Amino acid sequence: GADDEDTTLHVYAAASLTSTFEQVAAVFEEEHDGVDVELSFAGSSDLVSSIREGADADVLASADLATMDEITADGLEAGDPVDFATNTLQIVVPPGNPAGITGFADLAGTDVKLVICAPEVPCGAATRKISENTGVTLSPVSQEQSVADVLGKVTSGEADAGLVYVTDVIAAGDEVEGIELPEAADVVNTYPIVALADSGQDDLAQEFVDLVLGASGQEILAGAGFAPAP
Amino acid sequence: MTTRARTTGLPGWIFVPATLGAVFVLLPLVAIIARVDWANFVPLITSESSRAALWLSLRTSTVSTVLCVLLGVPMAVVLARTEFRGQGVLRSLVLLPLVLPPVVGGLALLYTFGRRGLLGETFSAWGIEIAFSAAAVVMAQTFVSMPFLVVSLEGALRTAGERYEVVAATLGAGPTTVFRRVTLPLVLPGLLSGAVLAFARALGEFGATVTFAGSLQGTTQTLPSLIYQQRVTDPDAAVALALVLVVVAVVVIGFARQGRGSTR
Amino acid sequence: MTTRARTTGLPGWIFVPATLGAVFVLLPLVAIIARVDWANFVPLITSESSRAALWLSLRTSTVSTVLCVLLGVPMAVVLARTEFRGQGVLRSLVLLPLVLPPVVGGLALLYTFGRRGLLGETFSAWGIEIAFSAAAVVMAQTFVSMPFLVVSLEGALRTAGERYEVVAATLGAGPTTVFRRVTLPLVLPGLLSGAVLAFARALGEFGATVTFAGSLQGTTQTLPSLIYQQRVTDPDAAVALALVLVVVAVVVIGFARQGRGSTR
Amino acid sequence: MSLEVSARVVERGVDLSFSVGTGETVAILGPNGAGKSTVLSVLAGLLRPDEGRVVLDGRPLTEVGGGRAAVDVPPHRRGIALLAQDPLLFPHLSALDNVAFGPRSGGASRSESREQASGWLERVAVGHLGDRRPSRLSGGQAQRVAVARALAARPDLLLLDEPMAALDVDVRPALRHTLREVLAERTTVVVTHDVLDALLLADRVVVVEDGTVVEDGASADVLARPRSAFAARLAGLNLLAGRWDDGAVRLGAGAVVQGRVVGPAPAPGDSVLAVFRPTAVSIYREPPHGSPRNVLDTTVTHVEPRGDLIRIRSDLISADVTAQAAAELALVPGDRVVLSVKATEVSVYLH
Amino acid sequence: MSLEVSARVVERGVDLSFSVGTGETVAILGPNGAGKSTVLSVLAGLLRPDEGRVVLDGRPLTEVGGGRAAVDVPPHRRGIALLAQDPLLFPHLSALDNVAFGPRSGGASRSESREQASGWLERVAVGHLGDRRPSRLSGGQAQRVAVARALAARPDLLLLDEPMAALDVDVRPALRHTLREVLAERTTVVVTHDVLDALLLADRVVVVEDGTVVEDGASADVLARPRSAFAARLAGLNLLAGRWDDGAVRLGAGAVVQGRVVGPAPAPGDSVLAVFRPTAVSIYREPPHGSPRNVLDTTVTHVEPRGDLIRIRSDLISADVTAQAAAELALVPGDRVVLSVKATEVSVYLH
Ligand SMILES: Nc1ncnc2c1ncn2[C@@H]1O[C@H](COP(=O)(O)OP(=O)(O)OP(=O)(O)O)[C@@H](O)[C@H]1O
Ligand SMILES: Nc1ncnc2c1ncn2[C@@H]1O[C@H](COP(=O)(O)OP(=O)(O)OP(=O)(O)O)[C@@H](O)[C@H]1O
Ligand SMILES: [Mg+2]
Ligand SMILES: [Mg+2]
Repeated sequence: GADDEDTTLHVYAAASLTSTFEQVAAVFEEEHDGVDVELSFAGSSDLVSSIREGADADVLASADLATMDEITADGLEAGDPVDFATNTLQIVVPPGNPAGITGFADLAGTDVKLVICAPEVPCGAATRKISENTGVTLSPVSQEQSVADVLGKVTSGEADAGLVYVTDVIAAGDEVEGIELPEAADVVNTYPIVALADSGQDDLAQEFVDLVLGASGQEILAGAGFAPAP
Repeated sequence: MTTRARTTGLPGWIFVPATLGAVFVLLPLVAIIARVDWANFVPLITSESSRAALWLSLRTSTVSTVLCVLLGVPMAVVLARTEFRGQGVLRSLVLLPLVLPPVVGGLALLYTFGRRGLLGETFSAWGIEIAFSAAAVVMAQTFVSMPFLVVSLEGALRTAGERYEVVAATLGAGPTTVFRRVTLPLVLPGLLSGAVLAFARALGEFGATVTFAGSLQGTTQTLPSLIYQQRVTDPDAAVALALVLVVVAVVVIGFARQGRGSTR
Repeated sequence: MTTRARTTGLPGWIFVPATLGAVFVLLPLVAIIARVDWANFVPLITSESSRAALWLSLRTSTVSTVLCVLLGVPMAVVLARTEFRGQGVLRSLVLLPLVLPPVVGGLALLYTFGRRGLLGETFSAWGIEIAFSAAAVVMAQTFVSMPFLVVSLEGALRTAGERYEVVAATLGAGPTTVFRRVTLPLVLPGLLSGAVLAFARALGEFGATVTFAGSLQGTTQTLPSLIYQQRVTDPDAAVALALVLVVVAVVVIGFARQGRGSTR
Repeated sequence: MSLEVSARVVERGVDLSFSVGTGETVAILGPNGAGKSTVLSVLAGLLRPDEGRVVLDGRPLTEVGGGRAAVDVPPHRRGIALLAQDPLLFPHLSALDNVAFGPRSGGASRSESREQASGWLERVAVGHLGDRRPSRLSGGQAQRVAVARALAARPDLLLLDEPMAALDVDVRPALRHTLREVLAERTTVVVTHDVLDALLLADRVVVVEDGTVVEDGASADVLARPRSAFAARLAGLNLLAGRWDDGAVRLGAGAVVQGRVVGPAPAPGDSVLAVFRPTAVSIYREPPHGSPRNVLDTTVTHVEPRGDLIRIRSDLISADVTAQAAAELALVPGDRVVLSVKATEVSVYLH
Repeated sequence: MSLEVSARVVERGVDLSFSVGTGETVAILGPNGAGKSTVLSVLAGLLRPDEGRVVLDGRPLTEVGGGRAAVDVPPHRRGIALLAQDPLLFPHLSALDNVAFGPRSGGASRSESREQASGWLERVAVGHLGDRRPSRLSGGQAQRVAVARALAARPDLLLLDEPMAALDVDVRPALRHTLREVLAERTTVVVTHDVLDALLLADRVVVVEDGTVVEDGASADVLARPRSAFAARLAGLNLLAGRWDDGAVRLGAGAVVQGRVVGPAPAPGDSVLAVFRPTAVSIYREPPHGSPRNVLDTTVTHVEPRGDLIRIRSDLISADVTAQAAAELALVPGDRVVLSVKATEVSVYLH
């Protein structure tokens, strides 16, 4: 509406949502004249600790359910969190796939320079689960703190392979190649979103959540490689 | 042609490690420049978020450098010119922000000034909210930059010695006059390089800022935060912005050095 | 009771900002200590990964400090004692690792020494693989710490001046003798504080290390990387480890200062 | 402004006391390392003695006893200006601003203090160098600026440590003249190695040796009738110490010196001093025959021209002879000679 | 080792040249700021002149012409040791190690160089201070160590800038003696303000004023028959410059001075110098009547004791009179007096 002059909506979103939420925000600003959406991207756990420490956030979109549980445990949510997308792991290799990786089994062994996420972060937890499911023991050369660090090692050609989300592979464009990982289908990462209690602009926050869950939001997410929430 | 006192000359071998060191530091910069996507350079660095981040970085770094000078000069003077029990420990502690990984520094600031921190509740009661504001960016930068200023200045103060201060006192100058008219002018080069170090550190600060102040465009998203974020989605932009940071730093440092040169 | 030359005294007001500064820097440290889970402190910091990380951090920081001294002392001497065209620019450039956000520094190192970097192919051809090794950690730490040593030492060299070097030359001492017997001993305090700064910075280094060297327990996972990682799942452990880092730094810094005190 | 000082500085082997009357100028003389600069540091409040007192015009400035400092006024509150042995001009200020520093700290306005400063620079004959930085001054020019700076501070007590060092012969008399004018109204302590300074500038002389005061008296007195070997050498006089025995001075080695007694008559066994001028000493290759005289066997150690005359220095005493006489005797260090001096030329007084 | 130097340093207003023969000791005298230290810096290779040459024993060390340096040997390769005006002892080394620095740099072993060093320290009478840091030495002690350090370096050419500064009267003759022994075999340039140093240490004297050489000759000659006002004052002589006119020296003001011509006879109109000792000058309150004499009307500017005598300084010349005479005349600065000197006491020579 026209009475939304000079209002700002603060949206905290997981780093993996960067490009999609930028598009969603653009759509939202178009629909709400005078509203400015300010996006803050970081690792989910950093976002949660910021919010718990008093950051001025209206909406939180997290990359896993565990971190969202911390919000609900503190009672910081305005409504129930809703899952809005899922993501799965893929093998990522430098262009041309110099090490000739074809599947998960090729990642075992020490002659392949493999980088994965540390088990403490969601993509690392997922990696470990696949490894347990398949019984393939990985011997990575590095356990990174974030997807970005894994991608960085692969795009620079330093590593022969890495394990990251499908959406990350797509976002990285032709700097990398993705290799389908059927074993990942069982290990799905779910993204929840919620409007926050301290917002002061509950309606607007809820409208943003609705946009993400709605058709145009889902379309943008699908374009980036996210699967719909079950 | 002016007459000049000559230097005694350096041993020739010293240029070998010096060149090696310079190459080691400079090559990575060359590598960055080599990666810049010059075709899109201008649009990349003039996007709204880039300009906002650059502007914020410059402002906050300047403010925190001023804070570092205001608080750090007295600290350095006290450390260099007095002796008291526990001074050694205090000096080590003051250096600590140097050794703390910035993220831990940011956490420590949150634990102190955050809503649930040591002082946070007092501050909240007064209606002051520091965390996640531009003030928080300044505080984070000040926290990590302070040791640079203190250490360089204390070194300069100790090297300069107290001889001239003593002379000034025998001429009837009180402590404040001595400080203003003798101590400060004599260590001006040291103070300037300390300030340059502090400014540079503040300009490049990222970990503590993101943790304590967050990263919100226009308010708390500094250039390094933007670079960190872009690195994932748009490496070209990240590299271009890093180059901007480098150029800004070179200009500022060069400017400060020039100012220093002329006072000599 | 020994007789002592007295200082001229400081203006009283100077203690106000000095105390303010000290409180600002020290409170966050207190806040960290207040958060430590003392009940589990010992098990947290003696876990295998903690010990491995601490040991790796100490080793790599020591090696990179040595490298900084070996390469940085000649650089500082050349910058302080020669004059050439473009010296100002070179000095600013050498300072750049200070201003580069560490992550960008790590990227720059990757672009240079990585497998597909500027020199990487040459290195690969020689069978040298730097990435993901402790050597990479050392390189990253050296890269970010070097400016500290160079800046402090250049300042000390300039403050000390060339007078004694000139005297030594007129007594027949060649450049190497002058360097070894006059220049170095005279700036020893400056060199020591530079080395302490470099060591502290190397000890706290995280961004560049993680980006360039990765993070694998026992090989490349330094204490700051471990803290960063633990922060998510086990904040108690992260805080405890941060405290360990702080204590190590205080001990090392205090030790270095003591050594310096005795040479005065 | 009268001054009283007593100070013990164990580390430097100094333990002495003396006083200076209002408006008086006292010269401190003594060999290198005697403790002259140490005393000035104690006076200026730059060094706290292990034990001692400094009282300026009844106001205690330092009072240390039993290891505790009861009073210790900081240097800038003492009203004492010190010209140290090293000029230490502020390197970041011009010569003029260096001199203006004292007046400015004393509360004068910028232009006023600069005016005063340029007056002082004129008086030490470096008025044209006011805008030079100290690094661009010659050694003597820097020394003159430092003197001007100390004088310009207008202190209650002025301490000058070798103010004439590094100055050329041309400027010394002029500066001495200036100082005499300035010091006439001021209480001053001046350390010097030059007997002319002591005579011309000072009312009183304090001779310090090995950290203690060995002489203290009016300048002319001390230099005419020195009681210490150092003061005698300073005054260019020969001094022999011995015991009064049978109407003569018996020296340690058994030799005897006759002389005129000045002042109170000594009793037998009293320790006495025999003082005479080098020009009164004659030199012989062989012992002379004639009217009874004081005769001393000795060895030549130095032969030096001294103005028109040649000074022959021996183990014991010095003799000044004309160049002609010296040429005839063809003396070189190591020669054994006989020195003689008429008894009427020798002053004898109680030690 | 013979030395030839010519140097122009525009910024400091210095443009001079002189030479030193093998084994010769040359004293450079001159007022403050004349350029003495500047010349030593050029010789030691610490300052590159705008134009000039330094040649030591046929080996060019500096050759600068037209703004380009053709030759510029670095200081440590010159074989020239410099004792500068400021002692600048290495603060991190003990006195002994300071002195041992030169021998050590010259290739001597550690123990050998320390042995030599302690010998040198003995010779300047501070042997007992070998293990002290410079910061714990008195001014004069530091100066002595600096002298020892310069001597110990055993250079081909030794440059001493005021080696006797800050030394007490006791040690000066001894050090002069030591220096004379040492300098006898060495080529040396010594800057000094003390005429005794020039007479005792130097074979030749070079007087520098305003950056140029105004006199250059054997020490005794220059001091006996000075051609420059500075050298005359240094030697304690009166010097009047004028033109040869009708068998006398006509001064600027119209006064005329009679004297004995020494050396080649001047032609009418030649510029000549009249030189005489202050002791030869008599003082009168009123113009004296009697045999024709040189008589000068003037004003007293200073009255100073000088040894046994009192020196009366006037605008033109000085007179030394006995204390008695001075007391009778009761002169104070400002008094108008008449000075007279017998023609036989005045030496006249060509300028
Ligand atoms: N900072 C110091 N620490 C310890 N001892 C010192 C210090 N300065 C001087 N001394 C010693 O104390 C004694 C007195 O020194 P002082 O400087 O007072 O002598 P001085 O009479 O001024 O001699 P000079 O004529 O050489 O200047 C000397 O033996 C000297 O070695
Ligand atoms: N570093 C400098 N830069 C410019 N001018 C200088 C410098 N040092 C000295 N001068 C000037 O050059 C002239 C010659 O100086 P120099 O030091 O040679 O004099 P000096 O004869 O040694 O005098 P003194 O007897 O006072 O030591 C002086 O007028 C002085 O002001
Ligand atoms: Mg002294
Ligand atoms: Mg000089």
